[in-house]
Amino acid sequence: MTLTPEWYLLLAAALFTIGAVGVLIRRNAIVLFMCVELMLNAANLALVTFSRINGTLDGQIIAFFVMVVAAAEVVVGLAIIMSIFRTRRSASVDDSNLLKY
Amino acid sequence: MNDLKLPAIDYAALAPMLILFGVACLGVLVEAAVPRARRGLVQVPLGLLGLVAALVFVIAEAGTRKRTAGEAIAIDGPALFLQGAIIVLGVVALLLIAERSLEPGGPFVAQPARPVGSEADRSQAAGEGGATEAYPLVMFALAGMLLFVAANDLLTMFVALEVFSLPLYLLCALARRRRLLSQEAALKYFLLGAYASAFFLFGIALIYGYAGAITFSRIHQAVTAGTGSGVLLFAGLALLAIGLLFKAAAAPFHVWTPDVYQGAPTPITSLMAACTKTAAFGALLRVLYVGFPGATWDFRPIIGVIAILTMLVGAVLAVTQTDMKRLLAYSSIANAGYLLVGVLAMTPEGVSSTLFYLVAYGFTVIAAFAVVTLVRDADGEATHLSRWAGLGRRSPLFAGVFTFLLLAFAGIPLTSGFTSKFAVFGAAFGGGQVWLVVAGVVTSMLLAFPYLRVVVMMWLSEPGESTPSVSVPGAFTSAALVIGVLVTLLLGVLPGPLLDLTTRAGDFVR
Amino acid sequence: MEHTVQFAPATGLLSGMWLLVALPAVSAAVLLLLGRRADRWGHWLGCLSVGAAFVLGLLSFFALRGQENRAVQLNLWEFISAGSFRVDFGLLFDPLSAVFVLLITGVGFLIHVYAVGYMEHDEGRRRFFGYFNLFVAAMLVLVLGNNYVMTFLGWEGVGLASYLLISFWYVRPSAATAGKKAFLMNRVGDAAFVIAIFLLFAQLGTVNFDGVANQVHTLSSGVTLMLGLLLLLGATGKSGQFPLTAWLPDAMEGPTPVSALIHAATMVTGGVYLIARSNFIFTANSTLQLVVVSVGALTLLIGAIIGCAKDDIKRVLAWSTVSQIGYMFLGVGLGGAAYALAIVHLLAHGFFKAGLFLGAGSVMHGMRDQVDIRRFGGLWKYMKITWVTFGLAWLAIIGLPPLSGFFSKEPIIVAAFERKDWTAWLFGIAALLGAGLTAFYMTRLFMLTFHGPKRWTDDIEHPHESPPIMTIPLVLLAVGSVAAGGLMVGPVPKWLTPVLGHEVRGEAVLAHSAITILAIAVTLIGAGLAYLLFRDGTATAPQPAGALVTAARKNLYIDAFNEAVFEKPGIFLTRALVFLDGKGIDGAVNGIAASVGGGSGRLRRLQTGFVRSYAMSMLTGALLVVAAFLAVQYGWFA
Amino acid sequence: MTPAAVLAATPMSTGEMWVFIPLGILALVGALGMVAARNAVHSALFLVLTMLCLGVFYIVQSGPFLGVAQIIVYTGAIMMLFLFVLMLVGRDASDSLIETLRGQRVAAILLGVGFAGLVCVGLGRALAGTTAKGLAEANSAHGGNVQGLASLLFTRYVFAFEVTSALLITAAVGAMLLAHIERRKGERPTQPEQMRARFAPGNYPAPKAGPGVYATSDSVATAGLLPDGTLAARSIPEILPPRELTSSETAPKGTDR
Amino acid sequence: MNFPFLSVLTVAPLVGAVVVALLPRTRPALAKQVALGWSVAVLALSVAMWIAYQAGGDRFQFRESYPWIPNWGVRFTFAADGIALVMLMLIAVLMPLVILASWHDAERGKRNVPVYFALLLALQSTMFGVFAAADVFLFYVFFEVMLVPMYFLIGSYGGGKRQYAAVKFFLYSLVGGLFMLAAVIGLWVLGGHTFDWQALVDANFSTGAERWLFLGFFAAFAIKAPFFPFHTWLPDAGGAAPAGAAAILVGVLDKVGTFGILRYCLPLFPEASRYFAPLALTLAVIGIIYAALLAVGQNDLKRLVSYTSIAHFGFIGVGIFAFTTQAGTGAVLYMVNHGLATGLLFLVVGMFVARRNSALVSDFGGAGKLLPLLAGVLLFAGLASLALPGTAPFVSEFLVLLGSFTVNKTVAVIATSGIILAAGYVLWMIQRTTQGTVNPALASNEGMRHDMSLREKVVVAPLIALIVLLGFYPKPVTDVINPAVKATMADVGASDPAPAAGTTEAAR
Repeated sequence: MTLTPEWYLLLAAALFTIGAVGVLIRRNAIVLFMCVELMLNAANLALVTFSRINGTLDGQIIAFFVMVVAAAEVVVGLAIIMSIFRTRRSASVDDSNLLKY
Repeated sequence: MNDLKLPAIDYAALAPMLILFGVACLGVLVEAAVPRARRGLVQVPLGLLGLVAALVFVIAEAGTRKRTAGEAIAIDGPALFLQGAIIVLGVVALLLIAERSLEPGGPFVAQPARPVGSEADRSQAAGEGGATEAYPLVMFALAGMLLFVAANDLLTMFVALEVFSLPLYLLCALARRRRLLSQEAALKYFLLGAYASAFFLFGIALIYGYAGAITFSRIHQAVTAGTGSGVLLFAGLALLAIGLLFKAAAAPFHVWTPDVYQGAPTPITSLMAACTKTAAFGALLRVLYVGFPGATWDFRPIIGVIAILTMLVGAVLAVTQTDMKRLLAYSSIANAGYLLVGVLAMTPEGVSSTLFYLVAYGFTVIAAFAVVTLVRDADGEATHLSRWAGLGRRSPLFAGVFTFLLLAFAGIPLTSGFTSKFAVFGAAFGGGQVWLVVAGVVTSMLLAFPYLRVVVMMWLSEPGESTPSVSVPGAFTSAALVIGVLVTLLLGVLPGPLLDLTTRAGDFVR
Repeated sequence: MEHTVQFAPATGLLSGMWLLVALPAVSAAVLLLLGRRADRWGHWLGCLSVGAAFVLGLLSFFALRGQENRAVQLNLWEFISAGSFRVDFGLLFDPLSAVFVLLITGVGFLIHVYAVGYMEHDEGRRRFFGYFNLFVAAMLVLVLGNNYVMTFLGWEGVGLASYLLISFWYVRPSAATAGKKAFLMNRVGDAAFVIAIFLLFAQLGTVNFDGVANQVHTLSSGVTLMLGLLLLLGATGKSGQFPLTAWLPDAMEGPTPVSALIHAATMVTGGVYLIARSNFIFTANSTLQLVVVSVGALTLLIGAIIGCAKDDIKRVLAWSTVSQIGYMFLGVGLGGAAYALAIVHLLAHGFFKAGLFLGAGSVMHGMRDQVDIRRFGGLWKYMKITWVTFGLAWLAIIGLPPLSGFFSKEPIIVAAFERKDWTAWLFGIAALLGAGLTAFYMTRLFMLTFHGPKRWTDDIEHPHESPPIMTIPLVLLAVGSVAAGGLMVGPVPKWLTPVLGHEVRGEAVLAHSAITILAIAVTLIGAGLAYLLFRDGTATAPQPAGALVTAARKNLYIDAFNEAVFEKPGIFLTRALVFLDGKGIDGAVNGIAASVGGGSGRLRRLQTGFVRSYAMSMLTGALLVVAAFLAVQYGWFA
Repeated sequence: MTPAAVLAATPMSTGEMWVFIPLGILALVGALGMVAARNAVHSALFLVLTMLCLGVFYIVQSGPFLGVAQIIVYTGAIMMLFLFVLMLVGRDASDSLIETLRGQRVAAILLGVGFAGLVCVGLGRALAGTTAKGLAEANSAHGGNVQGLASLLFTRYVFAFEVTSALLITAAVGAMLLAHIERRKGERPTQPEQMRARFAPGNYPAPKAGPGVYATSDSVATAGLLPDGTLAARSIPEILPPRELTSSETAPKGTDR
Repeated sequence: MNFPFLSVLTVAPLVGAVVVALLPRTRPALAKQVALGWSVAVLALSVAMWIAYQAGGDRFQFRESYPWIPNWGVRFTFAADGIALVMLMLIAVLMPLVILASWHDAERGKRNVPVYFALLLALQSTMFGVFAAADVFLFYVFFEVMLVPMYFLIGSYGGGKRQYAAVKFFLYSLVGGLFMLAAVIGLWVLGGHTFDWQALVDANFSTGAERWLFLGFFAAFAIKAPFFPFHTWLPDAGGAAPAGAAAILVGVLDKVGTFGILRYCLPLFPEASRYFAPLALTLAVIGIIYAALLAVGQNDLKRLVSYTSIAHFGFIGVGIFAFTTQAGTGAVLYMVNHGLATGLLFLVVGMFVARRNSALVSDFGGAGKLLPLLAGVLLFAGLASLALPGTAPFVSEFLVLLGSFTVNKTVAVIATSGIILAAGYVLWMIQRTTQGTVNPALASNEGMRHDMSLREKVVVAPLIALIVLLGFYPKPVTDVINPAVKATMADVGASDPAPAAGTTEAAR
C-alpha cells in the first residue's frame, strides 16, 4: 500500500471539521477558541501539503503568515475573554446571551 | 541564492495605507507619551489629518492602474474608489467616535479592563474620559480596509482581513454604557469572525491547491485554462466566499450582525455598517471579477440564492424588531442582499452600481446611527423602539432627519437609497438577472414596513412619559449628521457626478 | 316609410325657442340660488316664467304653422363630441314637440298658479317653485331635444325634479323613501334608455332623430326589436307602466300640485312621448308593437283594478293615471293612426287628470290634508266650485260623451279592435273592460268624496272652499276637460301627421258604432254599479274582502314582489359583500401582512443569542454552499 | 537536496508513510480529545499533541522551517498563552454534560460528518492520482527552505509581512486595553496622605474595638459594649447594621429560666 | 409662448411649501393666508398655461428638457398633452379650494398648522410633477415622492384609524410602485438605456417582455387607481384622511393610476395592452358593481364616498381599455369630472363631519332641516357623483359607456347597470343623513346650528359652477382631450368600429 500526499489533505479536512464541530459543541470560550486554532492548523496542513504538491513555496509562506496572524488573534481573543470573565466569573459562552432575537 | 530582487514598490500608490498605518502607530505613541487628559485633543486631529492626507493621495493616484509590491497590491479604479470611500466614510464615522459632548467622556469606557459593575466602573461611567486607544485602533482598522480592497492576492487579503478585524473586535468591547452587552458583542464578533476566517483560510488553501498560486491573475488563468480539479476550485471558492460574505453580513452568515450592531458602541456600529461593508464588498468584487469571472455561470446561481436569502432574512426579521440598532442591523443585512444583486450582474455596470450603492448606503447609515446616538435619556441611548414614540413632537428636526433617512432606506426617490437601488437593479437586469431584481423588489416591499413603523412611531404616536429627549449634538455629531444627510439627499437628487466616477472607476486591473 | 326626414334650421321667432327652456331654467336657478332673499316674490317669478314660456310656446306654435317644413331645429352648441360621435345641444320644434310644449307650459302654468295658493303656508314655497320651474325646464328639454341624448338629458332632469318634489317634505320618512324609490325605479328604465342610445350609435353612428329616422330601415329586425324593447323599458320606467309601475302611487307623497303636474299631466307621459317620437322604430317591427300593446293593456287593467280598491284619494288618482297611460301605450303600440290618438288622449288626460288632482288638492286643503275618501262625504255643499269642476273631470275621464275623455279614449278602443288577428279581441276587450273599471272606481271616488253622509271627524269643523287663486285654475282645467277632447280629436292627428305619418285605418272586427255603444255601455254599467254601492257612503274601517280585493289593496303584490326579489336579496348581497371585502380581500392582504409578521416573530427566535447556535448556522450555510458548488461542479443541476 | 526534500517526492515513501500513519492517527486523537475532554486544560494538552504532530508533518513535507516554527511558536508560545489564561480563568470550569441547546450536539456532529464527508470525498475524487511536484526544486532555487521562504517573504509578500506588524501592535494595544487596569495618579492614596487622613481631626487613629463577644452570640454584628454599657458602634464593620440585643441576650447568664 | 410653465408649476408650490413650513407655528393664520395666496397664484399661472395651450397643436406642448442624470439617460423632461393639461388644471383648481376648506382642520387635533398647509402645497408640487413628466424616470420619482406628503397628511392630521390607514396607503402604493420600478428598470434596459418617453414608444420589445413590463406598470396603476381587488386601502385612507386631503387623494392623486395607464401602459406596450384588455375590463366592471354595492353598505360617509370612487374608477378603467375614441375621451373627462364631483363631495362631507365630529351616517339623520343649504350642496354633489345629466360626470360616463358599447356590449351593459346602483348609494346616503326626522342628538349639537359660512360657500361655489358648466358645455375640455386620446388610441393601434348598419353619409 502506498499513500499519496492527498492523505494529508484528508487529514487536514478531518481536523478542520473536528475543529468546526468543536466550536458548536464546546461551551468554554477558550476551548471554543482552541477549536478555531485547530481549524487554522488544519488549513496550514493543507497549505503545506499543497505547497508540496504544487511545488511552490507560497503555501508554506501562507502557513507562516497564519501563525503570525493566529498569534495576534489569540492575544486579542484571550483579552476579550478575560475581560468578560472578570465580570461574569464564567468563561462559558452560553452565559453571554443578553443580545438576542 | 542570496540576491533578493526586492520588488518595485510604488510608494505613492501605497501612501494612503502607509499614512494610516503610520498615523495609527503615532497614535499608539501618543497614548504612551501624552497625558491622558490631552490625548483626545491630539488623537482626533491626528486621525482626521491622517485620513485627509490619505484621501489626498488617493485622489492624486486617480487613474492609476498598476500592481505593485510584487503584485500583492492592485491599485486600480475600484481600489482607489473604494479606498476613497472608506476614507471619507471613515472621516464621518470618526467624527461620531470623537464626539464627547453627548456623553461626558465620549462613547467609550475609560478603562475597559475594569469589571462591569464594580465600584470603579460605576465611577468611570459618570464621566471619566474615554479610552483614547480607540483612535489608533480605528486607524488600524481603516488601514486594513484600504489594504483589503486593494489586495491582489489571497494572502494579502487574508492579512488585511485580520488587520481590520482585530481592531474592530476590540472596539466593540469598549462601550461606556451597557458594557455587558458590549463585551458580549465583542466576544461573539470575535469568535464568529475567527471561525469565518478559518473557513476563508481553508478556502485559500484549496484555491492555492487548485491554481498553484494565490494572485488573482494567476487564479484567473487557471480558471480559464480549466486545468486542475473543479472540486478544489469550487469548494475553495465556496469557503472563500463564506469568509467574505461573513464580513458582508449575508445570510446565513449574518447571524453576528444584529447582536454586534446592537452591543457595540454606536459610533463603532456606524463604522462597521459603513466601512466594513464597503471593504467586504470591495474584496468580494475583486475576488469575483478578477479572480473568478471564468466561473461566473457556476457561482452566480448559488450566490444569487444567498442574495435572495439575505434580502429576505433582513427584510422579514426587521419587521418585528423592537430595538432601533437591531432594526438598522437587519436593514443592513438586507442591503447586503441588494449589494449582492449588483455584484452578481457581473458586468462593468455591476461594479459601478455596487460602488455607488456602497457610498450611498454608507453615508445614510452613518447618519442614521448618528441620530441614534442623539436620542438618549439618563441611561444612555434609548434604543428601544417604543421609546421613540412621539419623537416628532419632541424634536421635529431630528425626527424629520431620521424620517428622511428611513425613506432613503426604503428607497423612496430623491434619496440616495432610490438611486442606488435603481443602479444595482438596473445593472442586474442588464446582466440578465431578472430573478434577482424581482426578489429585490419584493423584499423592498417587506422592508418598507419596519421603516414605516418607525416613522409612525415618531410622528403619529403621542409622546409618552418615557419618550427621551434628543440631545443637542456637538459639533462633531452635527457635522457627521449634516454630511450624511446632505450626501443622502445629493446622491438622490444629483447622482450624476458620482455615477460618472463609479463608471470610470469600474475597471479592475488584472 | 321611405320619405326623408329633414329638419330645417330655425329662423325668425323660432330661433328664440331656446328661451322656452331658458325662462323656467333661469327662474329655477334664481329661486334656488338666492335662497331666503327670494322668499317673498319667488313664487310669482316661478309662475311668470312658465306663463311667459306658454306665451312663447303659443307664438312659436303659430310660427310653426306658417312654416312649410314643420320641423325646425336649433343647434345651440356642440354638446358632446368624441371621435365620430357628436351630439349638439339642439332643439327641435315640430308638431309633436309643439303639442307637448303647449301642454306643459299651459297646464303647467295653471298648476303653478294653483300652487301659489296651495303652498301658501309652507315655509318651503320658494324652494318648491324652484323645483317646479326646474321641472318645467327639464320637461321642455325632454320634448324639445332634437336627439336622443337631449331627450335623455330632459328625461333625467324631470326625474330629478320628480325626486325633489316627491321628497319635498323630506322630514317625513315616507316622502323621502318615496322619492328615492321613484328615482331608483326610473333609473332602471333610464339605464335601458341609455343602452338604447348606445345601440343606436353602434348601429347607425348617430343619435339624432333625423339621422335615426332616415336609416332605421337598414337595421335588422333583431336590432330593431332590441332597440324598441330598451326604449320601451325606459318608457315604462318614466310612465309607471308595468313592470316599473310601483313608484308612481308612492309618488303621491309629494304636494298635490306635483302630483297634478308631474305625476299625472306631463312627466309620466314622457314614455308615451318617447315611443311616439321613436315611432319609426316601433312601426318597423310588429313584434315590438305587440309587446307595447301588451304592456299597455296589462297596465291599464292593473291600474284600474288597484284603483278600485284604494281609499286614499290621491292613490286612486295615481292608479288611475297608471291605467290611463296604459291606454296611451295601447294607442302608441297599435301604431298607425293610433299614435295620434294616444297623443290626443294624453292631452285630454292632461287636462282632466290635472283637474282631478287639483280638485283633490282643494279637498285636502279644506279638510286638513285628510286623504282617506272613507273619511269624506257630502262635501258638495261646502266646496261647490271644487265639486263642479271635479265632477266635470270625473265625467270626462270615465269617457262619457261629449266630454273630452270620450273623444280621446273611444278611438283607442276602436283602434284596438282594428288589429289584424285574434289579438284584436284580446286587446279590444281589455280596453273595454278598462273603461268599465275606470267608470267604477272614478264614480266610487266621486260619490264617496262629495256625496253621501259626511264621515269626517269632528276636528275638521269647517270644510271650506279654496281661495280663488286655486279655484280659477280648477275652472280653467274643467273647461279643458269638457272641451279639449272634442276639439282636438280632429285637428291634432292631422297636425301630427308630419311626425307620425298618415292616418291609415284598418278594418275593425266589429263595427265602429257597435264599439262605441259597447264602450258607453260598459262605462254606464261601471258608473252605475259604483253609484249603487257607494251612494250611501262606506264604512270607515277596513272591511274584510275577497282575494282579488285584498290583492288589489296590496297593489297586486307588486311591492311585495319587488321587496322579495330585489330589495331583500340586494340588502343581503350588500351585507355579504361588505363582509367579503373586509374579511376576504382586505383580510387576505392583512393576512399576508400578519403572516409576514408572524413569520418574522418566529424567525427571530432563531437568533437565540447563543454564539454556538450562530456558529451552527454558519456551518450549515457553509455545508450547503459547498454542497451547492460541488453540485454545480458535478453538473447535478444541469 | 535535503533529506526532507527527497522524502517529499511523490508518492509517500515508505518512511514517510510510517511517519504519517501513526502521527496522523495521533493528530486525530488529539483533535477529538480536545473536543471531547471535559476539562479545558486537557483540551489544551490534546491540542498541543495535535499541533506537535502537524509540526512533524511540516518537516516531513519539506517545510523544516515551518515545522520548527509550528513547534516553537504555536505549540510553545501560543498554546502556553492559552494554558496560562486557562489557569487564570477557567481551570476548574469543566463543561457540564448537559447540553443547554437542544439538539445542538447531534446536529453539530451530523453537520460535521456531512461537511467532512463532502470535503473528503470531493478531495479524494479530485486528487486521486495527483502527482506532487515536490518542493525540491523550489527549495533549492534559493538555496534551501528557509532561504526560499525568506526570498518570498521579502519580495512578493513583503507588504503583507510588513502589515503583520500592525496586527501585532493591535494585539498588544488590545491586550493592554482589555486586561490592564491602570492605577491612575490620585486614585491610590500615598503614604503621607494615608497618615494625614488617619490623624485628621474627627478620625479615630487607634485600632478599633473588636465586636462584642458573648456566649449567647458570636455574631460579628453584635457590637461590643463600652465600659458604660452602651454599644460601641465602631466595633462592627460599617456595612453591618448594629444589632440590638434581645432581652435574653443582655440578661446575665442563667437568669433566663 | 416659451414660458417654462410646467417646471415653474412644479417648483412653485414646493417653494411655497417651504415658505409656509418655515412660518412660526404660533401664527397659524398667516400660514393659511400665505398658503391660500400661493395656491391662487399657482392657479393663475395654470390658467395662463391653459390659455397658452393650443388645442389643435402638437400632441405634447410646453416641452422642456434639461439633463439630470446623464449616465442613465435621465432628463428633466416636462411636456403636457391634453390629458396631462386637464389634470394639471384640475389640481390647480382644487388646491386653493381644499386649502380654504381645510382652514380649521389642522387646528382640531392641536397639530402644527403651518406644516399641514406646507404638506398640501408639497403634495401639489409632486402631483404637478407626476402629470407633467415626460420622462419615465422622472415620472416614477414623482409617483413615489407623492406618497410622502400624503402619508403625513393622513397619518398626522387624519381621524379614526389614521395610523393604520396611513401605513396601509403608503405600503399599498409602495408595493405597486416597486413593481413599477422593476418594470421601469426592465424598460430602461430593454429600451436602450433611455427614459425618454418618445424613444421608448418607438422601441420594440419582444412579446413576452412587453407583457411582463405591462404588468409591472399596470400593477402600480391598478393599485393607485384603485381597481378591484387592490382597492381596500382607499376606504381606509379616504375614511381616515382629513376631508381636504381626502378630496385631493381621491380627486387627483389616484388619477395618477389611470393617467399612467393612458400615458405609459397603452403607448409603450400596445400589444400587451390589447392582450390584457379583457382582464382589465373584467376588473373594472367588477369594480363598478362591487364597489357600488359596498358603498350602499357603508355607515361612514367618507368610506362611502371612497367606495363610490372605486366604482367610478371602474368606469374610467372601462373607458380606457375599450380602446375607442369615445370611451377614451370619456375616461379622461371622467378623471376631471370625478375630481370635481368627488372633491366637492368630500369637502361637503368634511363640512358635515366638522360640525358633528363624526362621519357616521347613523349619527346624522334629518340634517337637512338644520342645515338646508349644506344639505342641498350635499345633494348636488351626490347627484353629480351619480352622473346625473346636466352635471359634468354625466358627459364622461355617457361617453365611456357609449364608446365601450361599440366594441364590447356585455361590459357596457353591466357597467350601465352600475348607474342604477349609483343612484342607490347616493340617494340612500342622502336619505339617511339629511332627510327623515331629525336625529335628536343632532338637534342639540352646537355645530349644527350654523349653516354654511361664507368661506364654505366660496369653497363649493366654483366647484358647483364648474360641474354645471362642464355638464352642459364640456367642449373646452373635450377639445383639449380629443387629440391626445386619438393619438393614444393610435399608439395602441385601436380604431373605432364603424357603425354596424346604416350608410356612412348619415353618420356625419
